[in-house]
Amino acid sequence: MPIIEIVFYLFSTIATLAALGVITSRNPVYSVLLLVLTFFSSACIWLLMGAEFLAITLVLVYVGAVMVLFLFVVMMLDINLEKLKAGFASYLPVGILVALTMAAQLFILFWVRGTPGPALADVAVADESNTRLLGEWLFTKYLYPFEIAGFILLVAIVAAIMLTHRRRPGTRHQDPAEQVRVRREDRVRLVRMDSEEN
Amino acid sequence: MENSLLSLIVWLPVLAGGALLFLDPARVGLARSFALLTALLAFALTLVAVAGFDAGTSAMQFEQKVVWIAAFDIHYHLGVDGLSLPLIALTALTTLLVVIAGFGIEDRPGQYLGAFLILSGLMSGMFAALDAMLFYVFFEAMLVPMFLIIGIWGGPNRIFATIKFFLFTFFGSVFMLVALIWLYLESGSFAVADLHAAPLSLNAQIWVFLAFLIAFAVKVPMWPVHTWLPDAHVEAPTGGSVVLAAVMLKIGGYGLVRYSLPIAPDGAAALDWLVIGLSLVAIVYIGFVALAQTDMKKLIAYSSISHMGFVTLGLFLVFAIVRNTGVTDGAVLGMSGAMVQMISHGFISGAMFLAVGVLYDRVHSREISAYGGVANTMPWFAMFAVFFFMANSGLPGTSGFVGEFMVILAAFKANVWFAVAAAMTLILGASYSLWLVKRVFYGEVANDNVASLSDLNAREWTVMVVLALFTLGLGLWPYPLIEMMEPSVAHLVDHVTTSKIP
Amino acid sequence: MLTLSHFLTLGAILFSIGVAGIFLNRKNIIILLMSIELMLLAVNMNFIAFSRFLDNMDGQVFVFFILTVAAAEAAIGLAILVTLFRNRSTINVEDIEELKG
Amino acid sequence: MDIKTTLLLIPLLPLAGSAIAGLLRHQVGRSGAHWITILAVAGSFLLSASVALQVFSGDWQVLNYTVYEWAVLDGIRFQVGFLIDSLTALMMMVVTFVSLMVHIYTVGYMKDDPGYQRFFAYINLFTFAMLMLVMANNFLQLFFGWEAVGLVSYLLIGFWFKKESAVRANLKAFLVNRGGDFGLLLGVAAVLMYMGSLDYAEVFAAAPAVAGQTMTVFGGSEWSVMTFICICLFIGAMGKSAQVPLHVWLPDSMEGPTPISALIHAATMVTAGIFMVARMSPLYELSTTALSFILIIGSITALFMGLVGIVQNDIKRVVAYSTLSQLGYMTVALGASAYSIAIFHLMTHAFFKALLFLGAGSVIIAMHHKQDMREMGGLAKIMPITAITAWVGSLALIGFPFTSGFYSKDLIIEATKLVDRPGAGFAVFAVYAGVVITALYTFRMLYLTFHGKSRADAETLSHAHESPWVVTIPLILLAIPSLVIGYLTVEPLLFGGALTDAIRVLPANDPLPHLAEHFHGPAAFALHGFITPVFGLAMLGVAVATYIYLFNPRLAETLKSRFHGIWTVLDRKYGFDEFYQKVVVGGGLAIARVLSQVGDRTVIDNGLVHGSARLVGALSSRLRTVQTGFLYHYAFAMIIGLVALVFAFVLLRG
Amino acid sequence: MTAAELYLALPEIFIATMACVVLLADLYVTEKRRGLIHSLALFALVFAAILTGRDLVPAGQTLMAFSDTFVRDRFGDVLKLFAYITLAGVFVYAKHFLRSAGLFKGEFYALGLFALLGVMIMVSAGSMLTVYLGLEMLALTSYALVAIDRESARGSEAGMKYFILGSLASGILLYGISLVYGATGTLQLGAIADGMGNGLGDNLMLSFGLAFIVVGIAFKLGAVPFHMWLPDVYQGAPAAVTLLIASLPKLGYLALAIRLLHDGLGSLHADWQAMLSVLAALSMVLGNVVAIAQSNLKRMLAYSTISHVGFILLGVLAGSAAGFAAAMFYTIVYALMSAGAFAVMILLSANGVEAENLDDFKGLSQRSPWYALMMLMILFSLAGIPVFVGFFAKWQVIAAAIDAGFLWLAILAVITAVIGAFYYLRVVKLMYFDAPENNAPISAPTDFRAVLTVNGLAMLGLGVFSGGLIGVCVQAFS
Repeated sequence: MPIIEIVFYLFSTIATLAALGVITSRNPVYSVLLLVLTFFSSACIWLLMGAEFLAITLVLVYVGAVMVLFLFVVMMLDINLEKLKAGFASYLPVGILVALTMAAQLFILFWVRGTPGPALADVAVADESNTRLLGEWLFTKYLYPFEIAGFILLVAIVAAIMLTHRRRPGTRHQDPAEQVRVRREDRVRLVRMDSEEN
Repeated sequence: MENSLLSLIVWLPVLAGGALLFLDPARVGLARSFALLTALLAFALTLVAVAGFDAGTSAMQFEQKVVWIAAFDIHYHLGVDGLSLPLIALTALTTLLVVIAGFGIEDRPGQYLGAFLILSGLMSGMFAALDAMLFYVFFEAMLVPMFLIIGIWGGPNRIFATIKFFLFTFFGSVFMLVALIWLYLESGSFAVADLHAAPLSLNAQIWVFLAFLIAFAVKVPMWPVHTWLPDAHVEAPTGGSVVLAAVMLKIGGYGLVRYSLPIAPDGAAALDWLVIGLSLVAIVYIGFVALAQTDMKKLIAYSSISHMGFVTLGLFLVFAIVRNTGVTDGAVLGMSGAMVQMISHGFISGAMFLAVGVLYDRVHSREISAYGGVANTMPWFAMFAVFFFMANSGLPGTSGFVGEFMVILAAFKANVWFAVAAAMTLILGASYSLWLVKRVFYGEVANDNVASLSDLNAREWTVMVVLALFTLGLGLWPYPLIEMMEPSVAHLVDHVTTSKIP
Repeated sequence: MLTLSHFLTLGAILFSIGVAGIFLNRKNIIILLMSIELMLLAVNMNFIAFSRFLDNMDGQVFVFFILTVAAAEAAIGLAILVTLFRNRSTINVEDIEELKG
Repeated sequence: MDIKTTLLLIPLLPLAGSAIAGLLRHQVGRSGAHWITILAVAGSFLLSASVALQVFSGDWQVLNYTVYEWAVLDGIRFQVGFLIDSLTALMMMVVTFVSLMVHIYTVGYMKDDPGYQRFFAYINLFTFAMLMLVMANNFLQLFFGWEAVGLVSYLLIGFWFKKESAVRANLKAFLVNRGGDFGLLLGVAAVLMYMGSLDYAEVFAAAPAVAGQTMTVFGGSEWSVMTFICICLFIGAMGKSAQVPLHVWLPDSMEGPTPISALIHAATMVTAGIFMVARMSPLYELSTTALSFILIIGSITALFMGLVGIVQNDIKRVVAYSTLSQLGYMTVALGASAYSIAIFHLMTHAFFKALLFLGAGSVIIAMHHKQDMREMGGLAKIMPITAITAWVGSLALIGFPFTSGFYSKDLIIEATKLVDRPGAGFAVFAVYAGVVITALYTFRMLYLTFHGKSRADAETLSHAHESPWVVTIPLILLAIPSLVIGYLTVEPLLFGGALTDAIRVLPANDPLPHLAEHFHGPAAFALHGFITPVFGLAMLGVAVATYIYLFNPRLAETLKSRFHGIWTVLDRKYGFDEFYQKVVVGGGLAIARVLSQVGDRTVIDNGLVHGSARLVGALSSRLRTVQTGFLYHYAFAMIIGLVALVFAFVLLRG
Repeated sequence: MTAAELYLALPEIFIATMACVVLLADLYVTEKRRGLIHSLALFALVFAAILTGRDLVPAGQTLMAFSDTFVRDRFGDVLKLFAYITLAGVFVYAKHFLRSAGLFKGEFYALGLFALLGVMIMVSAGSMLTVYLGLEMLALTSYALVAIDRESARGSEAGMKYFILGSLASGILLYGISLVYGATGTLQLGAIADGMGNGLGDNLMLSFGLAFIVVGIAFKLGAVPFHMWLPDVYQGAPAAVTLLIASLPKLGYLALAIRLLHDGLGSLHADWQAMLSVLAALSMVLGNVVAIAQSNLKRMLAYSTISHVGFILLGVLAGSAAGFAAAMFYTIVYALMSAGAFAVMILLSANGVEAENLDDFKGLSQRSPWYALMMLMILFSLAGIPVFVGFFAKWQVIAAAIDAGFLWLAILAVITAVIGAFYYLRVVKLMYFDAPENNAPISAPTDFRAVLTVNGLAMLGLGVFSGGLIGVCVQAFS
């Protein structure tokens, strides 16, 4: 079996198990870490497919930023674990059945009714830096979506701040509106002092 | 084809009524005189139409046609023939009387009268509409004012009654909507004339006919979809009952004449046994049911159902007659009888409900047992009441006789037993009508309420006299009315007896 | 040898696990958020696989955007989670059922 | 003034009178009311008289014309029109004359009644309606008059609407009559269908053609159309003319004021049925079946109703039952194709029966509206005129030779003997037996009322006195024709063929020729009458009555107890009333309640209508519980949806 | 990229800019002078309307830009115009409520405008990528808005539910998109339709993708069985937000459906027609039936929304120009109707306490006859009683369904309409036949009253003169 396949099976097994762990583990901290593992192994598989840039992004952006954010929240909301009942839904069997059905349907699509498709090796790829291509496309063909994405991030920022940013009484903070509107009288008080005779 | 007379008849009351809704509640006097003026004007306009009507033709007259929804080539298309004009006149007359009778209302009188004016306008529009979609719009829209009238000014159990009324009739009509749309997709037009002309397979006709039948049977109402009527009548204010009985029920009959029969003649021919059967059930079964009522309004309501049985019977005799005798002789007789019956029932049932209203205003009870010996304290009222109940039991010389007589004569041509069953009404009608008269008006003064009754006031006199004159007039000389209808009826008979199956 | 279907299958499995995570899980909501991330990951897997086998960049571009949006989504999701926790002082899925019927 | 105006005025005068007296009752006042109405009737009487003179003068062309067209459609002409021939003229005379008498009589009889004007308005209206009926030249108008007289009769029986018995009686009368009209209407419908017109002339013309036709009525059975028509029409006549079994309303109708008993329930309205059948003679002649049916019904009525008369104590009821029995005689005559004799008896009966009723009324006035004969007796001394006129009437009633009743009744009996159609034998027996019975109850009434010693209490007796002239004059004026009218008119009317322009009889059926053979002038006929068995039977009846009720009153009681069974049957009037009350009315109401409660309320309304509503409601509250509020349920639903979609629409199709 | 392309996207660009302007301006105004923000937002909408309306794309023409990721056609322009109108109304209605509820923040307006932007992007999306981004922009703003009241437990619960389920849905949608991409090898809707681009997958993969996409759309619209988020979110969100998410997004989601299903996967019409027919049936039945049992107006309207979605789907599944026109007409009308209904609810809610219980409507006709009448017309319009505009919407979609051969669906539709009429009538009953419980005077700023009046009268006006709007919609697809 060629090395490439061993790599694929290895990482996909890890990814799968880790994913299962994510949704089953009692402790959210573990979940986060397992999720990181999933991402990492998927990134490796992406590398197999020559999507270096995205693989890197996945690790950097996700593992580096998003997951940290998750962890941060998990820590911030000091959830007392014992309160979280570790049970799955009582209809667990049915649920699993449904999930499996869905998987089965897709399996039918990919293997039974559909063709496995060409082998990875046989499909030629333009020997051009995947990163460079991506960059080009983003700023030409997909400029408009790119701008939109920007706004989406803006929305996210606004929303996040609006939802979480509370003014606790007593905390010091600037109010730009006030600073702008400030007038001389508010700040400086002129006190006439009579010069002392003598 | 621009003649705005009909538009005037339709929209004048609607707009005036709309204005009344927002009149300052304090200005009761103004509201009344304004409403009365409008009603008079509307009635006068219908008289103009009647005067200008050419009774020699079955063609539509006073037509007006304006594009309404271009995308589906739906037109605002009005026009009348011998079938619709009398009903429009009836509508205007009834409204006038209801307005006069409505002067007694204390609670929000302006809005009360306004609602009735709007209602009358919508009903006239429904009768005059020559575009199926326009018809349907009016057909449905008039539920709204009636819903409010019963709900706001009705009796103790009004809410149940009015919601039942609304949903029941709405339920019936939606199937008609589906049928209409289907017909539009088939024939590419909503114009009534085109629908009449459109050829349809027998199967299609049967389904279309059934769809229409549900809608109109509920309105008529035919057994067994009649149970909304007693409730609605009992709870409705007097004016509501009057309009309901005098005009709204006619809409069902009119619909059968204008839509069911001509659009699906072969379907009708295939299913006439159903309609005739239900009509006879209505006449006999409901006649018995009326006998058992203890509530005056309920009794009259059931009597209305039973009398409307003659309408549906008369309309559908044509096929049976052709089957039995091979010729259409008698079909026109039956159909005209049905039409006359509609008009006549308008007068009589209206009058009877007004009569009950007269008592209800004084004693606030509709129970027969609450009365007795009313004739002692209200001799004149008793006279009118006995007259109208006699008319209701089909006394010759009153309008109540004309339609039933014609229909029974025609029924005999179709089948002896139809006639026998229909003639049962001679006995049943007289039984429940006169038994009520006996219990309410005759005998010793039953209680203090009755003892303290005061006879009709001027307003009530007016209403009663007018209705009595119309009832008597139509009974003694129906010729003008029949003359007005005959060309249209004859044309309809020809139309329905020629197959539309391609 | 590795074919397209292998990668798609992996995607499918991850996707199913993500979905299952959402409707099987009765513990805290953060795990639901992670399940969503799993689903998106699966989708990305698909896109990259297709893009690779089609030799067509569109898929990868799409993935790029998905990553972006997913980040934004996560931010907002966590923000809502925080407010929820402040109001309810719980993020137990089973306790969040005031609105029903 | 030309004839048509005259004819138009004849009915319209009373109508106008009634309108004025009724609607302007306060303006015209009591005297105004009776003057207006009496003048109106007098007017139409005189006019009818003039018309009658012309008609019977000999050279008279039957006048048949349309007054106005009621409606024309579908090739049928519905009209209001007059057919003036001997029959009509005769009826007009009778109606207006009796009506006039009754009007005058009423002035006295109703003197103290609060509803004075109303009463005059009613009887005037009645005169109008009756005239419209007899003058009709088509079935529509016939039906109109038919129901209109019914209406007035309803109003008049219930005139004292405070009396429970009165309002019961008038409802009963109207409904029973409606039962008859039910048949009449079907008959009319059949006429229209098979003869294509409602106009008498056209119908009679078309009749022979139809005679052969048959129609299917009950399932397969074939009926002769003519029989169907005739029997349907006769059912109507049974209602109006109170033939068994539709007779039950007539005795009760005595609840009304006496004048109308005389006018409506003796002289005129009740004879409408007889008139109608006579009018339709061209049709009836074509159906032997119908004629025997009529014959049998008539004889039953004549015999059994007379029997009931014997046991009645209410003076008016006795007269009422005698009316029933006399109507039976007329019907028998009709059944024997002796239409003209029937009409003849109708006329004579109108006079003497009106006389008897008014006489009874006069007695009732004297007795302060007590009507029980057991509390009377010996009144002859107090009120001679009434007594004498009553005697006259009674003699006429039992058919004492030379009286008007003799001619008509004797001829009916003779005619019946000539008949040879099913039921004839029984008819003959009935009419003979009837004679005895008639004599019996008539004289019983006379004796109990006017002779023997008085059984009334002193108080009543002290006030009892002869009635005022407004009462007695009509009595006298009616007594005269009761005596002589038969003698005068029998020859011209029957054997002179005065009625032949109206009444058509198949030569084969016609009894008159045979009768004519034995008829040699009224006097001879009367003298011969003394030696007929009929006379003997009558005298037998008289003798029995005289023995029991004049000389040996106690015997009545002993007989009553001896034949208690029979007596009860008679007293209960063969249980017809119970039958109607329990079976028809009770049954009807029972059906009504069941249909109303079970059929309408429970099954249709609660079951179907509200049931479906409840169903939706239940469904609604069931379904909303699916919305548990749990995230994972929501998600689960979505995934199931997804899987289902894929399965149903992708895998199964693809 | 040329100036012409930018010019085509001018309205989007302008709205985006204004959203930012609002954000910034909000920093520099005091609590009292927040009104400025409101006016600013309204101005943005008006001006955007001018920009779009000034050069409407001629009917039947389609303009592409940004290498076909952006489409502009008459259908889109009309939808955008009505989106402006709806949002303007929403802002006016919302202000009154936000003030009294103490939620009167600039963010509301900013996010509102961003939501609009999302709608606009979706409406004129030429590629599955733009569709997705527009969708997410709209979705994320909606999540945030639902939870805007930070102190409200219900608000954040609703937000959380909406977020989780929404993300699940967009995950499913994305998976579908990925399959379609794989099958066709392109993201361009036009290209997919033309079958250009040499894909890997067969038709089966395409229809798999379709199923996933349909689920995504169904969720966004709120069709059964993907509707369950809807009642909870409507109820949990503050009235102003419910008002917003009940009206504006529907326009976008209609576009989403038409763009993806028709512009993109038109070739699979038969497949998605069958799927939608089932969803439509379920939605109409369940929505109308369950609404009867509701005592909370917001929930009732939520279920009524579900049923209306069923009706809209009737038009969509027809797949014909007439069908889309009907669906469009219905959606526009529905947006106006629901906006009006929630507006009356806001009108009744005194100082921040939402009048979300049906009983709060008791005796409204006595308390304020005029607004009772407006609500009456809105309700009858929702119930689909002629001559109110709702009826014309209903019969058009029914006609489309029948034309497409779905007679059974049409009959089911009208029957459910009757069932539905019941709960609307119940509100009318409360307003007109019952006595008022509290007689607190009903006060609202003039602009609010004016807009509500227009909104209510529109139910009648658009009905009586329905020819115009119907014409517009039909033209949009000619």
